[in-house]
Amino acid sequence: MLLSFLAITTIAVVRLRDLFAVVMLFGIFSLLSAAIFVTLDAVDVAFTEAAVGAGISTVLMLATLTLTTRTESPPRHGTLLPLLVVCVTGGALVYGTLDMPRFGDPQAPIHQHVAPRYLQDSPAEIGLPNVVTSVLASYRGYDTLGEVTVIFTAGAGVLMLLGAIRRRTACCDDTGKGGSAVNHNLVLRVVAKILIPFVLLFALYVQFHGDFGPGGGFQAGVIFAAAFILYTLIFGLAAARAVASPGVLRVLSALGVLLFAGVGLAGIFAGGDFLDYGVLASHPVAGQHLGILLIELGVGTTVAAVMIMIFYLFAGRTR
Amino acid sequence: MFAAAILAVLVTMGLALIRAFRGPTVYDRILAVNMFGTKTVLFIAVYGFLSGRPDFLDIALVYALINFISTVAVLKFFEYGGPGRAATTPDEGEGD
Amino acid sequence: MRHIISLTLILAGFWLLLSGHFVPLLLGLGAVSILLVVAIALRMDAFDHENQPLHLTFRFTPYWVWLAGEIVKSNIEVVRCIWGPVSAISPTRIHLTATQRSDVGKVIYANSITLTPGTVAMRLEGDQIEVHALTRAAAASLQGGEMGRRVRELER
Amino acid sequence: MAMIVDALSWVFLLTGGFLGVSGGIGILRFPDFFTRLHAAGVTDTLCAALILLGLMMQAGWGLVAVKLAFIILFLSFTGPVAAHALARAALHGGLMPLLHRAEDDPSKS
Repeated sequence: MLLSFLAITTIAVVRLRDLFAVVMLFGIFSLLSAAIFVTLDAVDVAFTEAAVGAGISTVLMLATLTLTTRTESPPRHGTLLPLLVVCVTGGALVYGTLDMPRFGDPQAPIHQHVAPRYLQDSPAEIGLPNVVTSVLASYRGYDTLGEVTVIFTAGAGVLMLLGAIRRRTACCDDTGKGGSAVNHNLVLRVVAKILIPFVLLFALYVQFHGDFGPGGGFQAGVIFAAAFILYTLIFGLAAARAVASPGVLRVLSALGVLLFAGVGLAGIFAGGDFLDYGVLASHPVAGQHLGILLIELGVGTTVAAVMIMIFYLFAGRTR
Repeated sequence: MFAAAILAVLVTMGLALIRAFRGPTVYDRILAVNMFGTKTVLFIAVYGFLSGRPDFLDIALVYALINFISTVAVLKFFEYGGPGRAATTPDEGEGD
Repeated sequence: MRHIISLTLILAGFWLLLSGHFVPLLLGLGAVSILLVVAIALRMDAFDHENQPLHLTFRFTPYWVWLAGEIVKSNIEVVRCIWGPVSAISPTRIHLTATQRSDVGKVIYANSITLTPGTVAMRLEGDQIEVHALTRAAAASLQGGEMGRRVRELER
Repeated sequence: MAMIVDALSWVFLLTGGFLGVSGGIGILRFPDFFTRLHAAGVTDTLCAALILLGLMMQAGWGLVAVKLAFIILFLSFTGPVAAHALARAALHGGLMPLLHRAEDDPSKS
């Protein structure tokens, strides 16, 4: 049922020419996919989808829309060739899946190789109830470090692209305070003021409880950023910049990556391998715990700082 | 009985989806998406019970918060992005 | 100062209820988090001085109960409209005067209006609230002014 | 006692589900945006609250119930604000509500 909704939404997205409506439907799309992830028991993925897909990406897409036009330009080429390409690719993918073991088949390679080790040994080796966090932060520490660096680089890239052409960023920040209905909206202002501390604290809760339940640095960073975005939306860019200035954010985003890598290096100095947290404390499990906590903090800091930074840039450009 | 509740939520989601496709104004779409979000919160909460994993509730909580923020963002976009013109004229609807 | 303390306490309660893990590490992290959030909230507050209405929370309970009753009643009304013939609805637009003194009071009033289905506060400017009501009856019951009086009693 | 709570929670869940579907039908049937707003209000307030209350009763006292209560609280905070902001934006954008009779004051937007 959910899948059919998903398919219908996709068709509608393709057919609509009004980009705004498309963005709205994308919102529905990501809500749906999160619901599907939930039904597939992929809690952490659903969490990420919830935070990133439904909230931030909608906001960023809208911000992009304000930089471009609202309606899609009519296609310049025929639809036959792309359709053919898509069909062939899709066919190839379906053909590929024919070889794959049946869903949930215990003989499948994926269940023979690393998964059992992760599932069986992780409680003993890492000592965390949430296996996903163990895998992400410990067994696959290199990958995650790579991802964080990618986010950092992406942030730097957007910063350069949009920051280079900043014509009116600095001067016109506060013009919005005058005529905008959202800024003038008493109801929004009061409720946002009540809500924001709770959102922030909730983000930190997600940050530090990634060990026990779904959550972790990525999700926490996004939620934290969302609180700031809400603040920026309602009180204006200037106020938000005064709370967390772009300079501070830049430092923070780099600091997050450095914290992650630093924990890894600390492992070397303590006599282990890079990103081996077992040696960080007297007891391996305690060391793992400490290491994961620290790198999750690094991830969260980087994600939040980069997200807020990108949003500032977009917001600064749209005025 | 949880199944009945989930079914009702799903049907509501479907109805909201129809409204989101139909438009006709952008506000109708925003309304539908907002409602869809609330229903997703409910869906996740009930599903968490159905499968006995109450830690899904954190996700539902995130949704309740994020959904609101994106609605505000959308409205803010209209203040700047589409003054008057974009908002008043009902758009062409699906498939032109 | 009172706001800071009340915010800290409420956030602490929020954290404890969310977390459910009472080990020293998480409690410590929670304390740090709360301090961070309060610091950020303070920085945000510095830019305009709207008071935290948290201290009103305790007086809310009777109002919430009354409001819940109203919500149930008006829900039944709206559902009847939905299943009945479309001609049964009579959309109406009215203006109300919010007699609450504080901004927060006005916001509570406007939100209560919106929270009861059948009536939506569309605009709140100065002390004028513009309301869209699904039926004339719903509009009339608002004009009766009971909700406004109850919200006014909340502030004091 | 336990049975009463159980039965009550089923009643809540079913009523909530019914309200949800009603709201969904409402936003399809009602003639204009502002009236649809009311229909959506039905699903956002009582429907959500009833379903979550039903779940709370199933969960019993504990952290799960507390989290459900938080969801209700957040929804009841954000729901009306979103509806209000939406109505205001629509009005601001020049969308006129369909009125029963035109003798009400013409809007001044």
